Amino acid sequence: MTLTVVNNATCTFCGCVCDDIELHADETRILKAKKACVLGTAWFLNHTVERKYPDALIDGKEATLDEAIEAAATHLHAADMPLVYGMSNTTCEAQRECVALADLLGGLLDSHTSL
Amino acid sequence: MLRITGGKVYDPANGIDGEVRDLFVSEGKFVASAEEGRTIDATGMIVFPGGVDVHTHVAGGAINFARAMTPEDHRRTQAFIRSQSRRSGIGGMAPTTFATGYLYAGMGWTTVNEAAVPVLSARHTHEELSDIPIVDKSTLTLMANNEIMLDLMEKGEYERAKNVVAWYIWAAKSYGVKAVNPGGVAAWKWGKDAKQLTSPIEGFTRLTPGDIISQLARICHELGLPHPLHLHCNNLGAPGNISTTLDTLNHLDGHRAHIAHSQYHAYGGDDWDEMRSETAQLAEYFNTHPNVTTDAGAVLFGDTVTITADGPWQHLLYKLTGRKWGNLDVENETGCGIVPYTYRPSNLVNAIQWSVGLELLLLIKNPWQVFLSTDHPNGGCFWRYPEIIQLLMCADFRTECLKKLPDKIKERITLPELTREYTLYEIATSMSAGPARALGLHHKGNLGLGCDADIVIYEEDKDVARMFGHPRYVIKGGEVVIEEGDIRATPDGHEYISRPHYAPDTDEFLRPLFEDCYTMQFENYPVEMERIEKPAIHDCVPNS
Amino acid sequence: MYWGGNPAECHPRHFTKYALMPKSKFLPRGRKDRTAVLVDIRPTKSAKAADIFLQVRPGKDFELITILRALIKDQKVSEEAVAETGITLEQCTDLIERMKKAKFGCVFFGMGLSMTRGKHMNSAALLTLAAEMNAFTKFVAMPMRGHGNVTGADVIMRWQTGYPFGITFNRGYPRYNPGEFSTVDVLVRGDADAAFIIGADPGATMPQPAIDHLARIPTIVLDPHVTHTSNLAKVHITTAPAGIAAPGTAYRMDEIPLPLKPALKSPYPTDEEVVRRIKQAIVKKPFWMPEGAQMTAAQV
Amino acid sequence: MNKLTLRLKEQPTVPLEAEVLSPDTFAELSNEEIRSKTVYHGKRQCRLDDFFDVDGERSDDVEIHGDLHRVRWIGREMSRGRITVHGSVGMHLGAYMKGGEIEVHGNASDWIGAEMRNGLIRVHGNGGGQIGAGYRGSLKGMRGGTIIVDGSAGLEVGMRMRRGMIVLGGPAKDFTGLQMKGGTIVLLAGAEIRTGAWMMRGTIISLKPIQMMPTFSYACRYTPDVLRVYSRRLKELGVSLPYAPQDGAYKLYSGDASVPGKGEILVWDALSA
Repeated sequence: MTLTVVNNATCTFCGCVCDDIELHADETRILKAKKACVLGTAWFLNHTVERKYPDALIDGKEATLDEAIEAAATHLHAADMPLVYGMSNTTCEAQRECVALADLLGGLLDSHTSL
Repeated sequence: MLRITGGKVYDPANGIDGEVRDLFVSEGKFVASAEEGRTIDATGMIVFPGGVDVHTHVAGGAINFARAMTPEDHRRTQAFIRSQSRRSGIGGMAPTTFATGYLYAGMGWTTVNEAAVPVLSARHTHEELSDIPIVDKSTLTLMANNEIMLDLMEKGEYERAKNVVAWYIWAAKSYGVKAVNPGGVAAWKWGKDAKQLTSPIEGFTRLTPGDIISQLARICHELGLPHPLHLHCNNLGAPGNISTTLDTLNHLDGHRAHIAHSQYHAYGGDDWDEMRSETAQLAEYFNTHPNVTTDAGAVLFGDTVTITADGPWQHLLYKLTGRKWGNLDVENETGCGIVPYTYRPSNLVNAIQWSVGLELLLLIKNPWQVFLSTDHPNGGCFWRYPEIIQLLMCADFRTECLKKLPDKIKERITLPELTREYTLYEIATSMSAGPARALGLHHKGNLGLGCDADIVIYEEDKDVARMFGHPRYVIKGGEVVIEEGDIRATPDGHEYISRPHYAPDTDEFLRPLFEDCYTMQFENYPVEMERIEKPAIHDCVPNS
Repeated sequence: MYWGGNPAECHPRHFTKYALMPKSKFLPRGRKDRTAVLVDIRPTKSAKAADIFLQVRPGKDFELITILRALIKDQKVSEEAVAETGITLEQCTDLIERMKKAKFGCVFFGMGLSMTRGKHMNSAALLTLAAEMNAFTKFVAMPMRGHGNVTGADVIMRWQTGYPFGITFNRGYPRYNPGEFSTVDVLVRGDADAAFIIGADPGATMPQPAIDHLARIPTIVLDPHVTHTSNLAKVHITTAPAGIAAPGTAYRMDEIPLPLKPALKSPYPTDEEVVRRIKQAIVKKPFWMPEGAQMTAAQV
Repeated sequence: MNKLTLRLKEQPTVPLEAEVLSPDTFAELSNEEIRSKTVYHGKRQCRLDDFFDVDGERSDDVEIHGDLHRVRWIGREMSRGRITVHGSVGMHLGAYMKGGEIEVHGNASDWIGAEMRNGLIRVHGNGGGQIGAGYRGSLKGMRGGTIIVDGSAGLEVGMRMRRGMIVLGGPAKDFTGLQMKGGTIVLLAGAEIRTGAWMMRGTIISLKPIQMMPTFSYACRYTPDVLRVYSRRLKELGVSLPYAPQDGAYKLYSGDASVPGKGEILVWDALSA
C-alpha cells in the first residue's frame, strides 16, 4: 500500500476554496486532510475510489459507459428544449464543456445561482 | 500554401507604399515563392498587414464583470448565431470571448494585447484568452500598485524589485509590465488617490508615484522586455492633467515607454467648465522624443462601458453619471472599476475628448509613434476602429462632424485647424506596423519574408469606414479566416509570453512576503505553462 | 460585516483564514484591529465572533438596508418605522457611524439574505449600500457563495455567453431572463423536454413539481454517486469527484481561480471527459438548425 | 377590414416563441404567407400553421382562440390594430408595444407590456410579474401606454417605469413600482409588501390600505386635482376611481428616502358613512 501526500491541495466543499490542504491518501481513500475545517475534512474523507457504483445506468439498469453516452446524446439531440443544469460540484474544465454542450444543443443553461 | 497576386501592397515595415506585388505563404509564413495552393486574385485591391491592437481590454475579471453588468446591451447588439462548428456569441460593448475573436478578425485585426492583468487573476485571463479564437494574444501585468513591489521601492531595494518584476511576469505568463495610476490604486484602498507625482502615496512614508514610474521604466529596460513600460498616467481624465502627463514623461529619465490612451491625459483648464485640449504640448513632446510611443485612446460618441484599474477615477465617473458602478479589489495587487457610459456630442466635455483623441493622432507627426486605439471599451468599442480611420483620412468628414458639436467648443480645441489626412501607408503604420514594433513583435505587422502571414485585403472604396469595416479577405497565419463577410475558419491563436531573467533566490525571498499578505498558497500562485494554449515564449536578453 | 450568513458553521475558515483574524501590514494586531458586525435573524455561532450582533426580524432585511441607505444620506426615518425591523434607530445610527469611520469596510452576505423573501433585491440592496458608502470611505460587498465551484460556472458563462445564468440558446445565440430560463421555473412550468444534470442533485433539493417533471422527461445525470436525481433519471453516468480524483480548476467566491490537485485516481472518467464525449456523439448527428436557416435574433 | 382568426390546433409541448402573432405582420400578408410564418417551438423552427388554423388574410384585426399559456411574445412591438385572445397567454404579451390594442379573455403570464411605449393592453384574468417593467439591466421600463389587469399580479409590477399607467384590479405581490421613475400605478385591491421601494418619481394609488416602506413618510391627507383627470380617463375603461370629497380623501406618502426620491403613494381613506 503506497501512501501519497499532496501539498497545497484545494478543497471545493464551500465557496472559500482553501488551497492550503495537506492530503494523505492511500490508493482508495484520503486518510487525513490537514488544515481542512470540519466540513472540508468530511468532504475529503467521505470519498473513496472504490467501485461502489456501476459505470452507468440506463432506466435503472447497469450499462456500459459507451451505451450511456450514446443514450444521453440521443435523448438530448431529440429534445426541442433540452436543459443543461447544475455545474456546482465540478471543475471549470467540465463547466466549459457544459456551456459548449448547451450551445451545441440550442438548449437552456443554468446553474445553482438561479435558485 | 497560398498566393495573393496583383494587390496594391502597403507594408510600412519594409517601406513598401502601395506597390503592386505578389505575396506567397507557406506554413503560415511569408516565403519567396509558392507553386501550389489557392491563389487569391487581389488585382485592384489593397493589401495590409493584419491589424495589431496595442492596448485593449478583452479578457479577465474586469471585462467579465462588465459583461454581467450590461445585459441590456447584449440584447440590442449583434448576435453571432451558432453553426455546427462555430460557437455562438454576442458583440456590443463587452463582447463575449468568441465574439471578440470574430469581431477583431472581421475587421482585419489579428493580434491583440490585453493591457491589464493582475497576477492573482492571470489564470482566469488566460482561460478567457484561450476562448478568443483566431487572433494572437499577449498580456501585460499590473505592477504599479502591488504592495510587495511598492514596499521594496520604498526601501530603495531596486535590484530586488527588478527580480520581483521578472518573477511576476513569468508567474503570470505575461508579456510585459503595465502601470496604472502608479500609487493611486493602492491609495484607493483607503478611498484616496495619488494626484501629485512627488507626494508620498497614502500608506507609505516616502514613496511617490514618480519613484514608481522611474524605477519601473528602468526595470523594463534592464530586463530586456520586448515591450517597454506600458504606462497609464496619474490623473486620468482630469481637467488640467497635462502637467501630470508631462511630469510623468520627465520621470522616464530617457527610458523607452508606451503611454497608454494619451487622449485621457492631454487636458488643460482647472475644472470641468474650463476644460480644454492641450494636445499641442503633448504632441510636441512626442515629436521631440522618439523613445516614447502612445496609443490614442480615442473617444467615439455612443454607448460604452468603461473599465479600468483606476478605481478612484471610476468612482468619480459613477458619481457623475449616477448609473451603475462595479468596483473590484484584487487583494494587494490592484483593483478595478466598471461604469457604463455614454459619450454625447452635445456634452462639451465629451466633445472635447472626441477632439483630443483625433488631434493627437494628427499632431504627432510620426505614425510609428501613435497608434489607433479606443482603449476598448473605455473610449468606444474596438469594432468601431474603421470610424476613426475615416476621421483620420477625411478632413471634410471631420469638418462635418465638428458641426454637430456645441459652439463653445471652438476655443477649447485645435481640431478645426488641422488639415492633415492620413494616407493608406500611414494608416497601415498606425494600425499594424507601428504597434507591432512597439510591442517588439517583429514578425507581426510586417509582410516580409519569414514573418507571420497575417494579411487583410480590402476592396478599394470611397467610403473609408465601409472599406475598413468589411475587408474582402482576412488571412491569419496563412489561413483564410474571413471571406466576403463570412467567418470561414476559427483557428486558435498563439499567446506571447516573456521570460525575463531573475535571481534564483527570488522565490525564497518572495515566499515569506507573500505568505504574509496573500490568501492563496505561494505554490498555487504562478500560472502553469500547460494552461496556455499555443504559447510562444520570448527569452529576454538583459540590458545593463 | 456579515449579513444573513453563518460562516462559523458554513464557511468555517472564513474568519480565520480570510476576513477577521489575519495580521497584515496595516492591521498588525489582526482581529483586534477590526470591527466585526453580524446581522442575522438569530444569534448563530457566528454571533460569538462578532463585536456587534444585530438581530433583524425575519423578512425585514430589505427594509433595514433601505433605512441605512436613507440614513447615510441624512434623510429622516421615523423611529417607529425603524423599530419594526427589530433594530432601533440608535443602533442604526451607531452602525452607520462605525461604517463611515472604517478605513476599509467589507460586507459579506449569505443565503439568509439572498434566498429569503426579496431574494435578488435583497442582494441588490446591500450592494447598493456598499457602493453608496464610498462617498464616505472605502466599502465593498461580496456574496458568500455556498456550493464549491458555483462561482466558476458563473464566471465561465459570463465570458462565453455574456450572462451569468438563466440562459437559452434556442434561437442560436445566448439570451438571458431569470424567471423565464431559470431551472426551477422552467421545470415547474414543464418547459424543458430533456435535462442534463451535472454537479447537482435537484431531485433532493427542488420543489416537488420540478422533481416530478424531471421524472417525466429523459433526464441524464453525471455524478460521482448515484443520487436522488439518478434514481429518477433515464441515464446515470458515474464520474470521478472533482478535486479529489479529477484535476482541473475551481473558482473561489472572490473569482480567483485555483488549481485542483487530486490525491486519488478514480476508476471512473471525469465529468469533462464524459461531457466532451456526449458532445462528440451529438456532433455526429444532424445539426438542429436547418441548412441555410435565417435565424432572426429575438430581443430578450 | 375583415377579421383574421387563428385557432390553436396543436398544443405546444415546450414554449412557443411567436412574435409573428402581431397585426403589423399580418396586415399585408395573404393567408398562405401568414400560415408559412416562422414560430419557434423550443429550438425548432416551425410554420405558424403547424400550430394554428388560420382563417382570413390581410388584416390588422386579429382574433386568437385556444389555450396559449405556452405561447410567448404575442403582439411584440405591435404598433397598430387589435389582438383579441380568447384563452390564456404566455409571457411577454405586448412587450415593446408601440400602439394598438390587445385584449385577453383569460390570464397572462410575466412581462405584460414590458418596456412598451404606447397602446392599450387589457387582461381580464390574472397577470404575472414584471408588468410594464424594464428587462434585466434596462434603466427604463414602460414609457407610455396603458395596461389594465382585472385580476391579480406578481412581483415587480412597473419596475423602473417612466410614463404610462398600470391598473390592477386584484392584489399585487411585492415590489410594486420598484425603482419607478414616472407614470402611474393604480391598485384597486392593494399589494403585498415593499410597494414603491426605491421609487424616484411617479405615483402609486391604492384603494386599499397597504404596508408602507419605513423610508416613506406621511405628508398629508388630500385629493390632488389630477385624480379627477385619472378618474375620468379610467371610467372610459370601466374602472372607477373615487375622488369626491364627500366619499373621502387620499393619504399622501412620499419617498423613497433611501434614493432619495420624490415618489408619491396615495392611499384612499374613505369617510365612514
